[in-house]
Amino acid sequence: MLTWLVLLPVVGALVVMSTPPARRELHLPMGVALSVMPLGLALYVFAVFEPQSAMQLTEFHSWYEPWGIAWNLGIDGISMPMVLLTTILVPIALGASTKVTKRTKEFVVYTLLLEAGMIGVFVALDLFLFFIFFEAILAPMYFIIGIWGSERRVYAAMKFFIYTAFGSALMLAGIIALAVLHNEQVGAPSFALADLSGLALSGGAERWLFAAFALAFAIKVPVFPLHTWLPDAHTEAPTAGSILLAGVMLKLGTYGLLRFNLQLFPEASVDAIWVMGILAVIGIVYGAAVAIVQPDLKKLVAYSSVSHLGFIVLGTFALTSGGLQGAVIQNVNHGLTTGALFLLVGMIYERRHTKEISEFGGLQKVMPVFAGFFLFMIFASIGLPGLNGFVGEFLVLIGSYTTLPVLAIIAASGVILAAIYLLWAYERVFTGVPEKEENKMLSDLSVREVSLLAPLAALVLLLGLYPNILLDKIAPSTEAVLDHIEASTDYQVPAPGRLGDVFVAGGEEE
Amino acid sequence: MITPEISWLAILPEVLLAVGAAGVLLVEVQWKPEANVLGTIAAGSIVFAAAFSVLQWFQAGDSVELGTTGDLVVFSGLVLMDGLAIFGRFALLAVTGFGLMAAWKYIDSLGRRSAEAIALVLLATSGFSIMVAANNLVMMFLGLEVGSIALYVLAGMSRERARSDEAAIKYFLLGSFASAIFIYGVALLYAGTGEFEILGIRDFLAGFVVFSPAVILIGLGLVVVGLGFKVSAAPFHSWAPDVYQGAPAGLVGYMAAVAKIAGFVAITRILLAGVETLDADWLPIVAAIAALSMLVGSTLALVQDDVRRMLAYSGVAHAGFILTGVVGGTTEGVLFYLVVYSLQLVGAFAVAAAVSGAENAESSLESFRGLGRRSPFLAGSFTVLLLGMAGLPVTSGFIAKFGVFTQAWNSGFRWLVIVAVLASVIAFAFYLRIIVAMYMDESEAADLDVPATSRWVLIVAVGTTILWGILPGSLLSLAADALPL
Amino acid sequence: MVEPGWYMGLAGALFLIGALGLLLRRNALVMFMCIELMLNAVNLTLISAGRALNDINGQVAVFFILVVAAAEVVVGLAIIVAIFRLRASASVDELSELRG
Amino acid sequence: MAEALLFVVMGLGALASAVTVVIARNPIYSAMGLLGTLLSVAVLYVVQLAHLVAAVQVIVYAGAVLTLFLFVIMLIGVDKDDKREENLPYQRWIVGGLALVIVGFAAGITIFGDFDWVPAATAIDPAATNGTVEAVAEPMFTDWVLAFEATALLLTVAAAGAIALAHYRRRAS
Amino acid sequence: MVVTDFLWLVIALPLAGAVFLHFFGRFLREPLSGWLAGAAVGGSFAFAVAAALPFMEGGGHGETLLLWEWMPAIGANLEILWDPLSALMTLIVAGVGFLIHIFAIGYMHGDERFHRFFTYLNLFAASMLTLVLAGNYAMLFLGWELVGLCSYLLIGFWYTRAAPPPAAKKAFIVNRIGDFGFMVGLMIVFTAFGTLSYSGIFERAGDVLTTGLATAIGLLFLLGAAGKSAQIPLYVWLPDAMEGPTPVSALIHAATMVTAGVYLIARSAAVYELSIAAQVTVATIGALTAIWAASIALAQRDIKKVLAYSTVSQLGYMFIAVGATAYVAGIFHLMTHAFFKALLFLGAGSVIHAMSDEQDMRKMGGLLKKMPITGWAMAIATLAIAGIPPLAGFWSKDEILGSAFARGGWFSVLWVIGLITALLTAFYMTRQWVMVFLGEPRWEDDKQPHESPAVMTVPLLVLAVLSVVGGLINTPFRLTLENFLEPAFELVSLQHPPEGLAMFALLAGLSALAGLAGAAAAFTTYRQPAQDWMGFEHGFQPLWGTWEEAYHVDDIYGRVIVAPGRKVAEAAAFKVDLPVIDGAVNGVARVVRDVGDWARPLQTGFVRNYGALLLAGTVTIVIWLVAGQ
Repeated sequence: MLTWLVLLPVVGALVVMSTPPARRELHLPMGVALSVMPLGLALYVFAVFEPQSAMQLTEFHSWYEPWGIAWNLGIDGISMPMVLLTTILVPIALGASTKVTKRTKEFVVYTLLLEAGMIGVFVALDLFLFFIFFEAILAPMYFIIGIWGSERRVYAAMKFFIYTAFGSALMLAGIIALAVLHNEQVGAPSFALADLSGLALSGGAERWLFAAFALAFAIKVPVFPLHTWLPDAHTEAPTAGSILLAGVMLKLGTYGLLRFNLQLFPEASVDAIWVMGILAVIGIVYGAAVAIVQPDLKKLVAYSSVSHLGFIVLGTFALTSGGLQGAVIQNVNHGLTTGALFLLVGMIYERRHTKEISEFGGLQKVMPVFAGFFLFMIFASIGLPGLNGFVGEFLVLIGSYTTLPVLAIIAASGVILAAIYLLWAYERVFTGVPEKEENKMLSDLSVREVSLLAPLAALVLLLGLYPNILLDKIAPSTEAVLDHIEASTDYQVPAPGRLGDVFVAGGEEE
Repeated sequence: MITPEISWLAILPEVLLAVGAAGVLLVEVQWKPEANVLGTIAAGSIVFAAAFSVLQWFQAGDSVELGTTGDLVVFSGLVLMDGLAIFGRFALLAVTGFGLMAAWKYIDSLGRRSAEAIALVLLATSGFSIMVAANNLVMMFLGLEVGSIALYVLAGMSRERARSDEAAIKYFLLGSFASAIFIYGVALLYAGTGEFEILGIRDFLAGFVVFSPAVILIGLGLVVVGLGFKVSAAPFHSWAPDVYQGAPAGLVGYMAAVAKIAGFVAITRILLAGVETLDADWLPIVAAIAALSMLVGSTLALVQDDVRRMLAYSGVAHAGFILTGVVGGTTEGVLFYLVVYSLQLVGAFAVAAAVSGAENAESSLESFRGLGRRSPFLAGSFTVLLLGMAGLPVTSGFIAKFGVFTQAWNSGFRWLVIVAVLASVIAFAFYLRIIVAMYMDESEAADLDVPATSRWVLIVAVGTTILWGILPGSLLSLAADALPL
Repeated sequence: MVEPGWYMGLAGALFLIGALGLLLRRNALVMFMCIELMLNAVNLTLISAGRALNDINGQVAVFFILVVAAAEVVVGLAIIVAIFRLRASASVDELSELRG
Repeated sequence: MAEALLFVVMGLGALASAVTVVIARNPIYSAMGLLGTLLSVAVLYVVQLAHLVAAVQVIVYAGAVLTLFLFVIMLIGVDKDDKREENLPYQRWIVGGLALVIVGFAAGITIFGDFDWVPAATAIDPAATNGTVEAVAEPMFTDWVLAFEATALLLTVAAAGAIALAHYRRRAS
Repeated sequence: MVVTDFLWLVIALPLAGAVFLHFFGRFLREPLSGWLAGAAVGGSFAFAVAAALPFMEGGGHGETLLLWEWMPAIGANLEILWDPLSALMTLIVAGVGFLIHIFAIGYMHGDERFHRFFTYLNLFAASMLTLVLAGNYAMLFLGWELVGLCSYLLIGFWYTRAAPPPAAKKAFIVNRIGDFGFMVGLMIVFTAFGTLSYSGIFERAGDVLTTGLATAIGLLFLLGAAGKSAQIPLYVWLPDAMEGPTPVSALIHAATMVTAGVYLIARSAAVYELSIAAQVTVATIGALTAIWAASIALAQRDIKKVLAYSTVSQLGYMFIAVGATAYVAGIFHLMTHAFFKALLFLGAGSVIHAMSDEQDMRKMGGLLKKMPITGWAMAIATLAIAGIPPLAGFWSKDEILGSAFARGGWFSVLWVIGLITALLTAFYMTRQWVMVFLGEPRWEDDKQPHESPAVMTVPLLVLAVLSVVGGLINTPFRLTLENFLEPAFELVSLQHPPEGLAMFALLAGLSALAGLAGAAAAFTTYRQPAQDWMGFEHGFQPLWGTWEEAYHVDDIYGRVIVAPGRKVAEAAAFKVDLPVIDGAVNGVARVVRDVGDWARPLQTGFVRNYGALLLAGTVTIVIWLVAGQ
């Protein structure tokens, strides 16, 4: 099942590749159609997914026995939402790419390969396999930015690739170190997450390994001060690239922190609470502050990502139920809202060929539907309750206050800043009367564009009002992570109010 | 009567190659046929040599199974027929075959001189083939010289260009210098141990406690330098960029690959099979060479404007990566890396040759601009090969790097692994520069034709790069079996 | 009798002179002679070592090195002549177009 | 004693000739220096009972190889003296420094390092290494037969290589 | 089948209205969408009445109805708490909301986004009802933020004009500052209780919370409340919010949304109960805001600005009440204020409508003749807010002041402030009424004032009636409201005005006197010709100017907070992010390249240099090998 989930996009890519280059009008619709298939499969996975802590739908095929590497797949509450998110965003990203007129075929192929890699990252249970996917997806993304991006695309693509490759290089050393340790302790090398999390690590080694993994993921997230590739990459990337970059690729980092750092190095994770928490909070405030004064709409959204992902990191390292659940669901939420925002910015860019905020003004008058979607997503991003952004942020804040009270309070100030930069941007772009001639003649969204945005908006609302559809399935897995940490360290997951659970239960009975 | 100890099977591939070379020369003199006829002869000798190598492989496998490994020491210990030798030989043959195919357009253009070029290629391969099998260090030297001298000449073959001369004389002078250093090292090892044979040296070191082993160490050091030169490890790499740039584009892939294969098999044999007991002495030094190679290679490759020079410096870096595997102490990773890298190298130079044209006019980064449009096939293949060399996952290059890194970490050289991973990040940067030029820059130049032979080479190179990136087991288990005696 | 070590020391000195000569002279021919010097030093080492070890193989090896030297000379001189034809000079310092 | 005398004389001769090779401005003198070294060393071979090798040295080296060198020198022009100035910056300093380091290192290990050229040496038995034709031929054609065959390859390469390099000349001229 | 089982309909009706209008509103002709929206809210009101009937019989305990699970990890579900307090709030919101919907049908006549306006209005109603019906803090926060959203949307409704969008943004952001405090308070609550559910918190508050913790929570909630209810220091958004259409000002920025802060504190009574400090702070903030805003209101020229500051001031009263733990008094005033302030705003709206969007009172005057219904209705409201017995405002304000007096101590000071504020209130309200409705017409010639249509005047009249009789539900003589609300506050001890008729007479007399005095002073002053009262105002310079400029608070905030904040952001973006952080990244890349560029010339192209390097390497290796021995 999961194998097919990973391979379907690859098959799709091959299919597209085999179509004649002359039939360029076919490639994009084919891509969309082919990328809906994994979505269907992912929905099926979602349907059969049991809310329990163990890995599900696992598959194991030894790959090269002497090295202990294996095609080892599985899915749990932490990865399932991510897979779903990926499969949802890819068709939308492709659907938004009608303006990609040169080398459409390659574009579709790269996007589908990217999808396969991203799904692979989330379902891999073998660190070697994980790393393969984690690193391999750099290439298609590199091409997407580098070939179809705007003016400084080469610089941005290069920076993106090298920066993230730098991080993962050290992680590779860490993975090797773990496998070697497993070999020393058990007598056979293994890269399986389950095997490696049982290793006895010395304190020093654990810290170093934690740092190696954390660096790789922190660059990917990106955590302050490793974030500067992100605005460049986003600004230059084509719309689809931005959507997938913000929507999914950044989540590889937060997912990695949660899945690997917490699982493999519980002791070091507990020690790192403060360091990671402080960096996360700096990211929240700093990213927001920098976003306020960005003159470029895409850069603004990019910096808002820095800020929002800070919440996820904070929640992850808060090491509480609320924090972890919030982090996981915020992964999804941020993917949906920021993906949608990039999609929207892309739509206006296609019309006006600029992203400068000062070039716009009064767009609500000429593009009311567009403005409506934009405002909707802005409020989702601000964290308006009832929309999805709030659920994650609120869980994270509430969850992290128990362990990191001061940081949680500072982080909460991020919600003010988010309102400032997003609403100010909205005000400058949309309100007033359109003065520039170009702006007066803009056409509102087409049916195609609305059909791309509508599912995202629906999900934003659904997750905002009924996040339990995911939280139910997330919770057992995040609890398992906490149990693992409790079992392997002195750390006690704080139980807020001590009697809290009893009362929640009581509340439900009434 | 004293009779020499003869084992035909062990040298049959070399003999076939030599016969092929002689045949090519004689046929040329007698009939002056089309180059394709000569090519067929060469191909025949390579294919048969490869076939007998396969036979040797099974023979060697049987001997290992039956415990009669003594049978594999042939010609009174001059050469061996162990897994390492046969694996290396097969790799050499494969590279030779593909190298000739990649260079075919160039060779064809040489006209009457094509016979000499083909003969020299076959002879070089037979020499290096002896080198990888050699147990006796003088024998190794002979093989090395046969191969090297042939390469010096090949570097200077392209007489239409003054640069080719320059490449040839540089290669020749420095190569001879390095050879002299190598053989002086052999002499000192002989003085120190009384043995020319690698296995003999191993037994000597295992059997005696040498109180003042300085002469052995100096000898070992010089031998390592001599071989390090052949594989273009820093700081013995200076020749490589100049020669790669100056020599005929079509042949450089072959020249670089065979020298690397033979050199590394020899290094592996000497260090891991011969003087393993001295590893406390040589490990740090080999590690230092490895680190220096990786850093020098990657950093300098980053600032090159000529693709062949860039590939040369990347070759320096790759020498460092492979040496990392040597430091790791097992042959598996080294051999896997070697095969993977040599095929990529041949493929990459096939592209460079196709872009430069038969007479190797230009291989500047500039000339690769817009290749994605001018020849999607070339650009696509080159991209895969470059990413493979860079070690991006899903290519064999990643598996290869992963293998040598794991081994090095396993043997405790963690700092080296960290240097290696950082160097591979720098390496990404310069491989990507080429890709940028191909896809992200535009050019007005006309579309390019790819010779059919090059096309096949590229298909194989790209195919194996991806195949072994996804299913490395087939080659890895072979490499794991290719143990030195 | 003279200890083999002395011969080998002498050989070492010759090798060093050869190596230094190689680096100091720019005439390709002379550089090449220096390489011959170095090989010669190797031969002397081998013979002396063989003598000290009571091993005739040292002398046998010298033969092969002589052959190598001869073969190198053939090819090397051919290259030098070829270059001279093109540039009317045997100075390697004039061949520095490939660099960087 | 005679051996010591010969060693000193021939050794100094070899060194002096070698230095001549390096410092002579005219390649002819260098060639003569090389000849001197070769002959001196040949004498030292004889002293060490390597008769056949000595003979081959004189015939092959002094006879054939050096003649070849002289041919080429003639071809290039005998009357051209090399200039003495070094035109590569630092080259002499670097080489000088390296030479000093090497000499210092050699002196160091010889004086302080308990250096032994042949640590595995046993009592010398002159008969064992009496390099007559017979004594050398026997191992050469038994144990070393493959190496001997390999020299054929070497010579083929040399021949083919020389032809290949010269071949062009025919066409171009 | 119990009626409360369908309580969700109270929220769902207006929500459905909003959704329907959002998607299909554009297909409806103008008044229809308004009536539809009104009907939805009216339906809610009817339902609420039906559901609240059991409480009328007294002793009605709350019940919680789970809708669905939202964030179970923090005990936050969508659940409705139906108790007297929420019932009363629902009635106010739905009732006043209904009237304002009707009014708006007339007011928004002709607007091209007519249906959109009612979409937002309905959404607001749903949100506000969510807020008051929430069974836990998370859901309350949901409503809390959604009303903020609606406020944003409605203030900025006329987005093509220059002023509304920034005002909307300001409102939202300032509210967010308050929300920040609220959220932090919630974090503490969750940490302390492990849940955000009211049922899990209030009953255990006494056991779980220390005084310090209770104070912290109380103050943080106060910050939130101050944001929403426009108290010092976060009141600045409310005057700007008047840029929205007047029905919005009436509904959101007078009657309902701004009272959410009061509701929050009242709802959290069990927490405030544990901290005297928090109570005192709440009351003090309230008192300061009351007099501060009242003084500003004195000098305003814009008819809506007067009302805005008046609202701020009146909310201050409510804060005094809830701070003094006189929750019933606070809620009582909340209710009466909803009536008369909504009336005032609608009346002002009617005037503005009639004057073709003129808002400057100096350009009005003598309007009573042109629009008598509006004028007299506003007169009633003015008297009510001025605290003239027996109108609604008198009773509620008196109860607050009485409670403060009874509490004694520091609260006596607050009582005095409240009394002075009552005087000022009466003055500026009377000033407004007189300036608008009496005296010489000062409007420009092209204006054609006229009475508004029935759809606008009927709600005015209904509200006028309520402003008159609304106070009677809780007089010292008949404590209907008290009895009604009592069960909701059974966990706390309520502060009451002093017992006894004499005390009542004294206090009521004082406040009535203050009201009468203020009203009389204003009446006599502004009955005079314009230049006279202008002279009067001028006589108070520069104080009057300061008041007129609202103490320059916006300016100060701009200089002290906004401008430096922007500087910091710009410095972060352009002085830190680009040159330092990104510079470091690119710097590393550049260093590697520079090393390469530096090393390139070492590859000189001279073969003898290469040889030297080779020899040097050899020497190094050999020496290392031997020396390592």
